[in-house]
Amino acid sequence: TGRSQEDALHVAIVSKGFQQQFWQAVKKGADAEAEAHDVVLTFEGPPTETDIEAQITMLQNTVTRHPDGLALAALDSRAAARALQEAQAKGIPIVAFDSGVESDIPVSTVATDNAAAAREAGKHMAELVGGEGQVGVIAHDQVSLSGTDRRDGFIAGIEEFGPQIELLPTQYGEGDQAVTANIARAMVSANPELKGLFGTNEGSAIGILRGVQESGRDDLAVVGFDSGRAQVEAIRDGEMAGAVTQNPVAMGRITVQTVLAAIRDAQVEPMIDTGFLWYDADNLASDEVQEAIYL
Amino acid sequence: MSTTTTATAADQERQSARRGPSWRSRLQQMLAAGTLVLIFIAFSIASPEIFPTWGNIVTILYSTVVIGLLALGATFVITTAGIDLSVGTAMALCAVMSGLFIVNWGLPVPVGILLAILFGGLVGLVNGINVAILDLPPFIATLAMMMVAGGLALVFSGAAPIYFEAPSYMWVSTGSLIPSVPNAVLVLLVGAVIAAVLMSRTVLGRYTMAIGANREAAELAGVGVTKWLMIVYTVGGLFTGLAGVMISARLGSAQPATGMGYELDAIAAVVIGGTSLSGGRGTIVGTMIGALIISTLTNGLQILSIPQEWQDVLLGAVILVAVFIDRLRKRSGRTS
Amino acid sequence: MSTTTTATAADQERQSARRGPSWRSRLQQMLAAGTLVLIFIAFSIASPEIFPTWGNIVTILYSTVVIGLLALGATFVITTAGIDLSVGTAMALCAVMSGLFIVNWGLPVPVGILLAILFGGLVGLVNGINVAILDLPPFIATLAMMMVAGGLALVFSGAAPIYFEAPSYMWVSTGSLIPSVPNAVLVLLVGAVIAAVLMSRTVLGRYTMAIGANREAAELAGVGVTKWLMIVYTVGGLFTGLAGVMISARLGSAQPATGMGYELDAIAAVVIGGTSLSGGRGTIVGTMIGALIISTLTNGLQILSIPQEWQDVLLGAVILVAVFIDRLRKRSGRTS
Amino acid sequence: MTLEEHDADPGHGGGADPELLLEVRGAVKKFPGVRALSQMDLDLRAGEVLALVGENGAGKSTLMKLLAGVYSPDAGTYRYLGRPLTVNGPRDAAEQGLAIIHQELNLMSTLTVAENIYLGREPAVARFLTRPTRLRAQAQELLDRLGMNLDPMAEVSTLSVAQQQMVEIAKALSYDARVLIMDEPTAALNERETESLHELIRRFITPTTGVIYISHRMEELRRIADRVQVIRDGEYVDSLPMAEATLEDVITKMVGRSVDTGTGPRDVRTGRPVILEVHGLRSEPRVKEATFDLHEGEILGLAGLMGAGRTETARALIGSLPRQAGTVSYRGRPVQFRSPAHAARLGIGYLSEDRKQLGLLLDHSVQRNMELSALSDRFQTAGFVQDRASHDAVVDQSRQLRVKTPDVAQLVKNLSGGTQQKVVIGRWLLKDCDVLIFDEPTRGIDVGAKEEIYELIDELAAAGKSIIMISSDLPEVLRMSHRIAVMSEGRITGVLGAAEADQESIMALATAETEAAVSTDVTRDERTDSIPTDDRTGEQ
Ligand SMILES: Nc1ncnc2c1ncn2[C@@H]1O[C@H](COP(=O)(O)OP(=O)(O)OP(=O)(O)O)[C@@H](O)[C@H]1O
Ligand SMILES: Nc1ncnc2c1ncn2[C@@H]1O[C@H](COP(=O)(O)OP(=O)(O)OP(=O)(O)O)[C@@H](O)[C@H]1O
Ligand SMILES: O[C@H]1[C@H](O)[C@H](O)OC[C@H]1O
Ligand SMILES: [Mg+2]
Ligand SMILES: [Mg+2]
Repeated sequence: TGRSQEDALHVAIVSKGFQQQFWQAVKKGADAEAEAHDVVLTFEGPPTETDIEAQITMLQNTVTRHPDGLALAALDSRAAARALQEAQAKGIPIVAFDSGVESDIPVSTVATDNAAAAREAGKHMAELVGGEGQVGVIAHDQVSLSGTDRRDGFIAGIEEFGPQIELLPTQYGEGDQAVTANIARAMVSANPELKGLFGTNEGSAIGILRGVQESGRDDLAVVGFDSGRAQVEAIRDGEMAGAVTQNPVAMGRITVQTVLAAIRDAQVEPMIDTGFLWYDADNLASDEVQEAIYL
Repeated sequence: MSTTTTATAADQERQSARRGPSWRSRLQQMLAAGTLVLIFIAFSIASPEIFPTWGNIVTILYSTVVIGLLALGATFVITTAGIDLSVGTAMALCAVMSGLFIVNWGLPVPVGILLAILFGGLVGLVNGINVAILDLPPFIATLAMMMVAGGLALVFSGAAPIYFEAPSYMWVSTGSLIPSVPNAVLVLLVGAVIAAVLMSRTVLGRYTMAIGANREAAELAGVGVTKWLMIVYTVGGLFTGLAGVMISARLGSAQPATGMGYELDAIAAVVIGGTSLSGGRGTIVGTMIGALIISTLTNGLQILSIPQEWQDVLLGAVILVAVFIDRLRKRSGRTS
Repeated sequence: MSTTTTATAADQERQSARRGPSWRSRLQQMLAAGTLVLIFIAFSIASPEIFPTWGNIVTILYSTVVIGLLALGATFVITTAGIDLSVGTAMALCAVMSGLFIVNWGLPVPVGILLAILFGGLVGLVNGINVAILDLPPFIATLAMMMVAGGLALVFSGAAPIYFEAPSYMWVSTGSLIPSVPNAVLVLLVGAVIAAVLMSRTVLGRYTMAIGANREAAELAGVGVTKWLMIVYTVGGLFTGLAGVMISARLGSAQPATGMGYELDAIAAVVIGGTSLSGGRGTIVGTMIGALIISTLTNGLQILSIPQEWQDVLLGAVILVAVFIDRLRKRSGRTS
Repeated sequence: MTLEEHDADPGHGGGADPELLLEVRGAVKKFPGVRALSQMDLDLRAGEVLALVGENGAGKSTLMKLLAGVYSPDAGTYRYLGRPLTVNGPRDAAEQGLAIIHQELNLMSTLTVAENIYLGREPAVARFLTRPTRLRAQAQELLDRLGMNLDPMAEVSTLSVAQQQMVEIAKALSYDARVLIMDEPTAALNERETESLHELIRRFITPTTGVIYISHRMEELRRIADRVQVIRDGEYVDSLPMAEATLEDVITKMVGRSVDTGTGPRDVRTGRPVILEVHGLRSEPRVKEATFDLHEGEILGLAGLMGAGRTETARALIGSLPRQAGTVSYRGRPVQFRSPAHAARLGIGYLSEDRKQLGLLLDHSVQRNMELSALSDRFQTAGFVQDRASHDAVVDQSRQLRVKTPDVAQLVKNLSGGTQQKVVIGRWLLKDCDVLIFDEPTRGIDVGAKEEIYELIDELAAAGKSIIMISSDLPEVLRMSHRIAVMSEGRITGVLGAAEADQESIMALATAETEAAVSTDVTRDERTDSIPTDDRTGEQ
């Protein structure tokens, strides 16, 4: 607690979330890296990605704790500004991750290009449904960047690669599997022409999968985002067409590396793209996919 | 508000006065049922070829199961003039426990399910002890439990979902003992019947209402209030446990992070159904109707693909109207 | 619940019998305050060089502002034996309105702020009408409003945050009229003083308690219950509006999707502070202490970098203990 | 007084009589299934106290609630001070000079005495900023004027039922009323308080004011009333000057049959074993040292002034209040009743003095209320409620007690005050207890029904049940009790045998200052000859 082992470095990560698998995967990578350099690491995130004030309070409390380095996945990049200035004033190096911060304070940004990743998903969806029919999106969040970037990225992909496709109004399921499943069922029965559904994060993807299964349709193309065991298995078994995954474990690892580098005033890349990658039954076994996905 | 005793109140009761509670609650249910039918007709007109189909009705019923089970338990607690905010996260905790029992400990599915339900009862019992013995306000006692249960769900699961292998577990929710009726719907039905019997035909039901109507009076009349309050919260917990099993069976995994927010839906279902938060009167049929009103509305609005932000607005508005209709009767007799 | 009047109440109140209510609530506050001090000392021992510093105390106070303001409003509503679940999303709606007024319509900052606060009052008034005139149960009326307000926040903002450009707006929260004391903290302080005066020195406060203690009796005594209930909910709404301004000023943007869940924290603060959900008694000082207990706990646990899943567990547990201590006195006069 | 010339034709005294404060003709008020008032007439003359009597459910309170603007009438003409009376709402009535003290308490328990009295009229700057000191002074002045020693700053929840009744009275008198309506104001008061209330009324009465006084205590009517009006089943029966009225024919007019009022208790067959023995019971702050015993088949009266601690003694005994000291032995075996439920399981039932707060489930039906105590041992098998059995038993009991209700599904809150009291009594009669503690059992019950309840209690005793009867109504205590224990300031100051007991000896003990310990022993010894088996012998 506090700074008990005076010698060890203290790195604090304030993330967008804590409970979702994605964030647990980030934590996993970060923990491993911290382990390797015997660094004391803390990892926190608000219960939902709408609890912006809660995140700011966490950030403030963390800064008060005065760690040696700090990484932040900001829910709202501007909201963090004041706390970030405080940190800077205290000489705490800051790294942004998962999505950028509109500020020049972070020495580096370790992130996924959510829009590009979702656009990739859109491209594959267009192919899967043969460029026609109805396609729908169930997003995990209506406001936060990760939600909107993916929604819009996917839509862009569809419009580019399947201009004939009719896009249904996007629905939002809070990334809650049961809620999303109910929405999916409703969309399926409401739209006979429905050919495919895209879920913008793990919870959304699984929810869609369940909803589609429950309504007894096996001809729908379900495309997901992120990985996680349920999704990976569904893709292996052909229940899901495929998904775009980020590389959260790497994201965590690299984030910690970058923070440590910054603490040591070493040169750090201002922009590190942890990349994303489409995976489906065909390339699932490949090393790069296996390395990227988390279970 | 159970001091509703003076003349004005009396006047309000005009209409229902001498038919007594049984009639009264029946009337209340009829009104709620009326609202449900109205909603159903409205949507059927709006989308005739999709909404009223059997397939979609099953969808609605299926989406009612979890909230419905939670609401059944909540009905007992609320009838004692209490409240249980912990049902959401406690449900998640029970799902996790079910995962631990069946997946990690490798207990046979039926045993694991039973233990998970009992674990829900245990959580309820703790709430009951806090409320009945430590005399804490139910709202705060169960709010605290909401936090504790949510945290424990993460702790016990290592903040990771637990995936069920045994298909027999999923079958509990998705299978169909009766063709084209998912088992989950049967479970809800059975749960409702049991709850209805408990509430209207057993000593438990009588004491639940008596405690809600006037705790001190019940106490002095020789009712073991402390004991019965604990039993009531335990019963509530058992339904929560069952809900935990059903949701994890539906998803094929125990999701430690879900559940938050379900408590309000459950309470809403109970109150829309005509059970009063000031206690003393509880109707299981009403609760079922209340839960159906919510899920039917949600489903219908999604079928019509109303933009999400408007869905919430409409949902809220309709709930207001539903409850207002139910209130009209009482107000009609008012003076002053 | 509100039947807990006369004799048994009398029995429980023995100790304070002759000293009257003022003494009673003071005692209650002292107990809550005691818990707060205890918590503070505990954390100060656990982390002597970080927790008790002025910087951290400011952090705690700062993180209390929004919940504190919501809790102040809620205290009035709860004292009438009502409840307001809409404060969370209504706060978001008011923040969005503030954004519309100032950013989109380009109104001067002070005007925009004033209008946003008044808009909160309007939302409260609607709640008041639903409760007082349509006679809907407060829980359900405000639950519906929670949904409506949440939806409207998204509609009006186009489901996107509205960013404030004018630094003067952020200054309202982050500036420091008094060196090293953020304005937000001052606003909370002023709000608390106003609330305290309203509650203890005006007929509004008197009638608020009277209605909560025995609505029909108040009616018989000639108190315009309908009117005053609407006023009370409006006052609650004004505080919600102010909270909306303060949170958006802190974040530099109006976040339409935020707010859900704040209502429970606010109510918890009120109840931990010693205001009873069964109405008739309200203490502003208590509410402030309750809010501080919550934010101090959260801060302390994070300072000690307790693993997050355990933070909730501990938070819940401590809340239980805090309320239990406060209850002990009452129980001392009780058996069963 | 000039009333004689009028009451020749009371019902039809010409409209514009200057002497008439109130004039009601053909008042009608219906409730579903109940015609509470039909063709009710009433005259109130300047300077008189009019006693309004009638059985439980006759329509007294309903009539008063019409006058006080609580109910709106269905028919009838109402004149006040010679002009047609129109009231909208209770407050308006009060401001027109029609002040009422309702049968049921209507106080805000978390507010102070002063705040309750002046609620809605409190001194305030700009009608918004309250002025606590001013309010306190005002209330203090009022209470002093009325000679009530109540602390204006005391929270009402800390007051006894009796004290709360005084607050209601003070509230009513704080308006300068022309007409003061008192609906059973003395039901919760004992002799002394009743006397001081009567004193207040006498001071209130001037040639321009009048009082309508409802009570079931016939003996007190003669002391305070100038004229008595009898009503039955919502209809005017007769009105006559108190001077000319004999108790018997008033009662006969009331109940439509003659009631022979019993005298003194049925003699207990002596030598019965002690069933309950209480020694040195202490329950702070109100019970210091209660020692008494109860024999099988005995009716033990428990008398005392308000605040004597009788209620607390009973509640501490059954475990609903904490005990600091004392031993209880039941059937010769020492026991500690943990809770009323525990006591009930062992066959001891307690009927509270406060039916509204501690007795009734107001929003529930007569059946649900009456079946409650007996549910577990009479109306269930394996946890399932035998609704038929319960229904029939309740119907039976209601008939016995003459519970005035359309049917047992009626909500209790719709019953008249006295009828409600019968319901709670019925609850305990349905459960087969060996020891019954009745706290003010006949509070608000009409004379006819009182006698029936006395009969019932006598029969219970004759059947071997043991009864403790707490009552502030001395004649009642004397009428019922085989022995009378008297409490003063939390101590049993003496136990009197039926023979030696009379109003004086009881009052002496009730006001005895606390050399209690001694006096208790004294009376113990002298009791041993009045009743051979006292506790010591009882133990073997
Ligand atoms: N609000 C109500 N709804 C239905 N019935 C009512 C209502 N109020 C009174 N009654 C009925 O009207 C009749 C007269 O009641 P009321 O209270 O006037 O009798 P009362 O003369 O005051 O009796 P008591 O001496 O017991 O007080 C009773 O039968 C009662 O049940
Ligand atoms: N002076 C007092 N101050 C506070 N509480 C009182 C006072 N007198 C009575 N009470 C309360 O009133 C209730 C009725 O009991 P009480 O004290 O009158 O004793 P009692 O002997 O039963 O007298 P009674 O039965 O005539 O009211 C009890 O709950 C008691 O706590
Ligand atoms: O930011 C997003 C994150 O990349 C992961 O996909 O989970 C949903 C959001 O938290
Ligand atoms: Mg009456
Ligand atoms: Mg008493």
